[in-house]
Amino acid sequence: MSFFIEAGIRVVFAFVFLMVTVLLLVWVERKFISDLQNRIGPDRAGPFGILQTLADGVKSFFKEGIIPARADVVLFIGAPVLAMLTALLTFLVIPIGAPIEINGVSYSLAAMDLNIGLLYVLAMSSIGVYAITLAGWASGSKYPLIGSVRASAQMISYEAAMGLALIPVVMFTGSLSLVAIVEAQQGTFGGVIPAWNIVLLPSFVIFLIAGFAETNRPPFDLAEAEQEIVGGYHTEYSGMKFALFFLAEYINVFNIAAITTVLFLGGWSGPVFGPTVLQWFLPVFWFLAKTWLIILFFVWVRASLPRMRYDHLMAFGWKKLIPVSLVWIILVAVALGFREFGAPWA
Amino acid sequence: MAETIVFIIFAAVALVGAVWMVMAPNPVHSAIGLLAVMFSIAVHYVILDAHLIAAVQVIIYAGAVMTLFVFVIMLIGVDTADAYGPQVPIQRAMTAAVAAGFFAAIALAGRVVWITGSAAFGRPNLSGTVEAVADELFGTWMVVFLSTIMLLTIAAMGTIALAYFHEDSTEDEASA
Amino acid sequence: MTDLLWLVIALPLLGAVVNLFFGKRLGEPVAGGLSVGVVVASWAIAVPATLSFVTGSGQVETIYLFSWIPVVGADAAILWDPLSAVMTMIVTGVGALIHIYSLGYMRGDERYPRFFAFLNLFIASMMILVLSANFAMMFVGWELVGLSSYLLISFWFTKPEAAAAGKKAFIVNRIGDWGFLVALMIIFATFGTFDFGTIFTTAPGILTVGAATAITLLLFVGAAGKSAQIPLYIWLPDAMEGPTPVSALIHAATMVTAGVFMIARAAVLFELAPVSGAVIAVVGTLTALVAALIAVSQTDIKKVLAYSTISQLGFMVLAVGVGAYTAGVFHLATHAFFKALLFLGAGSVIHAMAGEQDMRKMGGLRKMMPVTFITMAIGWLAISGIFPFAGFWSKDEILAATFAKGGAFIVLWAVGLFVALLTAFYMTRMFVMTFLGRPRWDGGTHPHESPATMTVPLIVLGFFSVSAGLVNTPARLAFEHFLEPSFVGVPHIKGLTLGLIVTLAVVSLVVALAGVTWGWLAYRRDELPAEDGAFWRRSLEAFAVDDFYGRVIVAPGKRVSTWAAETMDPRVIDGAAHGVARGVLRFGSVLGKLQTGQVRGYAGGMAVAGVILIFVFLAVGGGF
Amino acid sequence: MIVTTTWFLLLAAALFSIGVAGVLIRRNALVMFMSIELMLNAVNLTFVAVSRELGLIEGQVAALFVMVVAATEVTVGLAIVVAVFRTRASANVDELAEMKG
Repeated sequence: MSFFIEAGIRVVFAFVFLMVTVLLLVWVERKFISDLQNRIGPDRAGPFGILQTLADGVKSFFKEGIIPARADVVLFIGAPVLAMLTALLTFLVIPIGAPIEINGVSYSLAAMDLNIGLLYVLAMSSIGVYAITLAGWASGSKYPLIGSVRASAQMISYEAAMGLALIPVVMFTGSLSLVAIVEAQQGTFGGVIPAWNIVLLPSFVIFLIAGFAETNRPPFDLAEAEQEIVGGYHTEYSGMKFALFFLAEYINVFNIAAITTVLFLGGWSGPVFGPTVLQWFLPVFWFLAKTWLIILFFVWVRASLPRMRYDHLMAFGWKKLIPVSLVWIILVAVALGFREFGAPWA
Repeated sequence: MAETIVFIIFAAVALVGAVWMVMAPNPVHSAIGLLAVMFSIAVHYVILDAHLIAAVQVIIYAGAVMTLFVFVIMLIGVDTADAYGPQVPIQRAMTAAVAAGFFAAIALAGRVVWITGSAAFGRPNLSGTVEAVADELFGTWMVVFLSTIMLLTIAAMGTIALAYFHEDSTEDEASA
Repeated sequence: MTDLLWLVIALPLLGAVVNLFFGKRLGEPVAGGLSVGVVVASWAIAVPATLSFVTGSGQVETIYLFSWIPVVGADAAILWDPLSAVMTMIVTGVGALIHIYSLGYMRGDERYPRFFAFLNLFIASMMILVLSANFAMMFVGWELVGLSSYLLISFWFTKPEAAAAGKKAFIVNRIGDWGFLVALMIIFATFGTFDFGTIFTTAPGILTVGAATAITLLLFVGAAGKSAQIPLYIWLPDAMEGPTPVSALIHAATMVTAGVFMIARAAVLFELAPVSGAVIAVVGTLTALVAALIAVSQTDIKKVLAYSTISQLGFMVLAVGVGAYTAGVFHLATHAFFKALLFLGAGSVIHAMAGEQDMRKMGGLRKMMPVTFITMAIGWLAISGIFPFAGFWSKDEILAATFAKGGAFIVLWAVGLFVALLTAFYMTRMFVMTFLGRPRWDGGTHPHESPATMTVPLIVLGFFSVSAGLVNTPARLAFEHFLEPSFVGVPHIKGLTLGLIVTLAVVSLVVALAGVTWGWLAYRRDELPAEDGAFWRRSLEAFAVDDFYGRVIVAPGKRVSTWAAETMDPRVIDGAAHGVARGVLRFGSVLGKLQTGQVRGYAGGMAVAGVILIFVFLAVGGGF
Repeated sequence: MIVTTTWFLLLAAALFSIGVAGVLIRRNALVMFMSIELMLNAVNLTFVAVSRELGLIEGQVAALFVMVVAATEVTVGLAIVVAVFRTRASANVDELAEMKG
C-alpha cells in the first residue's frame, strides 16, 4: 500500500505546487504586461493585487454554468476537464529538483520518473489537442468550431516540429528520461561554460517557437483571435468550465517553460553548497529561476509581437521549422557519428 | 494487487468504450469511445512493461489517427440519420452470432495454443525499454523498418494526390 | 610484346563502333582511312609477337583480360600460340589488304562507311574467335563472325538475291552452330570448364572414345557449317552476291577457314576419336570432289572461284581428318593468299567489265589490264599446284599425308589426285576464258586497269602466292616446327620418307600439269567448246542440290508451318483461348449475382469464413 | 488474483469481436473504419501480451509495425472517404454499390 500512499502524496504535492504556481503566473503576467504597456494593472486584492487571480477564480466558481441548447452536453463538459487533466498529467514527469536522499533512500523530485518521459510529454500534448477540438465541436456553434479546427491543426503541425526538435537532444543525451537528460547536463565545458544542451541552439529555438504554438500563446493565438472569431473554441464557455480552460492554458505555459529548462538549460543544475537542507533547496531554486525566466520571456513576447496570419502560421510551421529541424537532425547525427566513430577520413 | 485493480478498471473502460463506439449514433461519440479504448490499451501496455509501445500507442493512435478521424468527421459533417437505417431484418442477430462466434473461436484458440495459467506472470528480465525495442528494430528488422518508411512516404503522396487532384479541380489546376 | 595484343581485338571493334555511329559525318576518306588504319595497326601490333615465335624467343601464353563467366571457367583471355599467331597474321594481313582494296572498289557506294564498319566488325569477331582461350569465348567469336558475314553478304540488301543469300548463309550456319553448341554442352558436362588449357591437358585421361567421337563429330557439324562442307556447303556459292572484297575476305581467306582452325585448335580431342577423323576425311574428300565437278561447268567467274574455294576447303578438312593439322593450316595459309588474290583479281575484272560476271562475255582482257593479268596468272598457277607456287607445296603435303596413312586412305588419296586434276583444269578454263582468246564483250564496255588501291593488294598477294609455300618444303619444314607448340600431344604423321614425298610430289605435279594442258587445249581456241551433254547440264545446275534440299527439307517444313499457322493456331490455340474466355464470362455472370455491392455483406462473409476457418484449424490441430 | 496473459487475451478477443460487430452493423464508413482500427488494436494487445509471456521483444516490434501500417491505412482510407464524400455528399457505404453485379 505504500506505493499508493507515496503516489498520493506526490500527486497532491504536485497539484498544490501547480495551483500556486498558476496563481502567481497569472498575476505576474498581468503585472508585467501592464508595466510594459505603461499602466498599473491589478492592484486591489491583496498587496500589489497578488490575490487578484484567486478572486477571479472564486468569482468563476460561483457563476452559473451555461450550456448552449445545441451543445453536445457530455463532450461540452468533458472537454475542459480533459484540458485540465492533460495539463496536470504532463507536469507529473517534470523533475523540479535534484533527487533528495532521506535515510539512504533517494526520492526523485518528479512525481514519476518514466524512462520514456519525453514521449509521455508528447503523448499528453497530443491528447490535449482533443480538449480544444471537442470543445469547439461540442459547442454547436460556428466560431468555436472554426477556432477549434484552427487550434488543433496548429497544434498538430507544431507538434511535429516540436518532436523533431527533441530528437537532437535525445541523440545527444541518449535517454528519453527527463531526469537522465538533466543529469547528462551536469558539469561544464572547459570548467567555464555550463554543459547545457543549449549548445543545440537550433533545437532550442525551434522548441521555443513550437512551444508558443502548442500553448496557443501570442503571436500564435489564432485559436482565440478575438477580432475574427470572438473567443475561439471557448466562446460558449463560462464559469468554472472556462476557468478550467484558463488554468489549463497557464499550466501548459509553465509546463513548456519547465520542459525547456529541463531539456536545454540544465534543469536543476547550478551551484550547490551549504548544509543539507540548503543542498535540497538550491536545485529547486535554480530550476524555478530558469523556468520563470522562460515564462517572463513568453510574457514579453506576448506584449511585443502582433498576431500572425493563419496561412503564414501554417506555412512557417511546415515549410520552415520542419525542414530546418530535419537538416539540423542530420547535422547533429553526423557530428555525433564523428564523435562516436571518428571522422571517416581518419 | 495494484496491477489487478488497474487492469480491471481499464479493461472495463476499454469494453465500455468499444461498445459505445459501435452503438453511439453520433460518429464523434464513436471516436471518443475508440479514444477511450486506445488509451486503456496504452495503460495495459504499461502493465505489460511495454512502455515504449504505450507511449507510441498514445502518440500515434490517440494523437494522430484519432485526430484525423475527428477532423474528417467535422469536415464531412455528422449525419446521424445514417447511423443504423434500414437493416436486413436479422442483421443484428447475425452480427451478434458472428461476433460471439469470433469470440468463442479466439478464446478457444487462445486456450488451446496458450495453456498459460502460470502464476509467474511474464519474465522479470524483459521490459519494453526503448533500448531493447530499438536494438531489435534497428538490428533484425532494419529492412522492414526501412520499408515502412517507404510505405509512409507513398501513403503521404497518395493522400496528397487524392486530396488535390479530383475531377472538379483538374481544369482549374491546368489553367492555373 | 604480348601486352598489347588485346588491342588486336579492340582496335577493329573501335573502328566498327566509330564508323557505325559517326561514319556518315566523317565522310568517305576519313571513314575508310580509319577503318584501314585500325586493321593495319592490329597487324602491326601482332607482327612482333609473331616474330618472337619465329626467332624462338616467344612462348605460348594465356593473357588474362577480365573475368567474364567465372562459373564456367570462361574468362576473357587471349591464348597466344603459333596457331593463333598464324591466323592473326592471315586475318589482319590479308584483311588489311582487302580493306585497302575496298577503298577503291566501294568508292561511291552510298553506305560506304557502313561497309567499313561491318568489315572492321568482321575482323574484330574473327580475332575474338582466333585468339580465344576457351570454347565459350570462341563461340562468341564464332557467332559474331556469322553475324558480320550475314551483314556483309546482304550488304546490298536492296537486291533480292543478296538478301536471300544473306539469309541462306545465316540459316545454314545456324545448323552448324547447333552442332557446335551441343558439342560445347557435352564438353562442359564432361570437363566442367571451357578452358582450353584444362580441357586439352586432361582430355586424354578422362575422355572415353565414345564421348570424344560425339564431341568431335558435333564440333565437325559446326565446322562444316562455317567451312562449307557437305552437306552445308550450299550457302557459299550464293554468298557471292556480296561485294567482291567480302567474297575475298570472308569466303576465301578467313571466315571459311574458321572451321578448319577450330578443328586444328581442338586437335587433341580429334586425335582421341579415330572414327571422327575418318568421317571428316571422307567428307572433306567428297566435298572437294563434288565442288570441283560443279566448278568445271560454271560460267560465272565468281561462282567458279566459290566452288573452287569449297573444293580447297575440302582439301583442308581432309588434311585435319587424317591428322595432318600442320598441312591443313599450311594449306589454309597459302590458300588464303592465292584465293584472296584470285577473288580480288576477279573483282578487278568485274570492275573493269562494269559488273559483268559471265566469263563467256569476257576474253582477251590480257592487254587491257596487265597487272591483273599477271597476278591472276600467279594465282591460277598457285591453285593448280604448279611448282614452285604456294599451292603446290601445301596441296602436295596433304596428299602425301593421306597416302602415308595407308589402307583405305589410299582411295582418298586417289580421289584427291583426281580433284587436283580437275582443279587445274577448271582454273585453266577460267583463266583462259577470261584473259586469253578474242574479246567477246559488247561494244559498249571499255575494260580498263583498276586503280592503285586495287592493284597494289593484288601485287602483294601475288608475291605471297609465289613465296608462301617455301616456308614448308619437304626439305625444310620450318612451318611445321613453328606450329609445334600448338600441337603438343598430337602425334606426327608416320611413314613420310623424303623419297616417298618426292615421288608423290612428282606424281601430283604431273597430274596438275596434265590438267592445265587439258584446259589449255580445250579453251585456247577462239570458239568456246560446246559444253553440252548430261554431265555439263547437271554440273551447271550444281547437281540440283538446292532443289533437293528444297524438296526434302524446306518443303515439308513449310507444310508443317502452314498447318501450324492455318489449322493449329486458329482452331486449337485460339479456340482454347476463346473457350476459356467464354467460360469465364458465363461463370462470371453467374458469380456476379453474388456481388451485391454491399460492403457489409462482404465483411460478413469474411467474418463467417474466419470463424469457420479457426474452428477448422482447431479441429485439425486437435484443439477440442 | 494475479493478472495473467489469459486475461489480456480474453480482453483482446472481446475487443476484436466488438470490432467485427461494428463493421457488420454500422453503415457509416468512418465508424466502420474505426471498428477496423479497434480490431487492429486488439491484435496488438495480444502481440504485446504474448511478447511479455514469452520474454521476446519481437511481439512489441510487431505491434509497432502494425501501428505504422494502421497509420498509413488511415491516412489513405480517410482521403478516400473524403474524396467519396466530395462526389457523393455521403459517407454511407450502402450507397456505394456501383460494382453490384
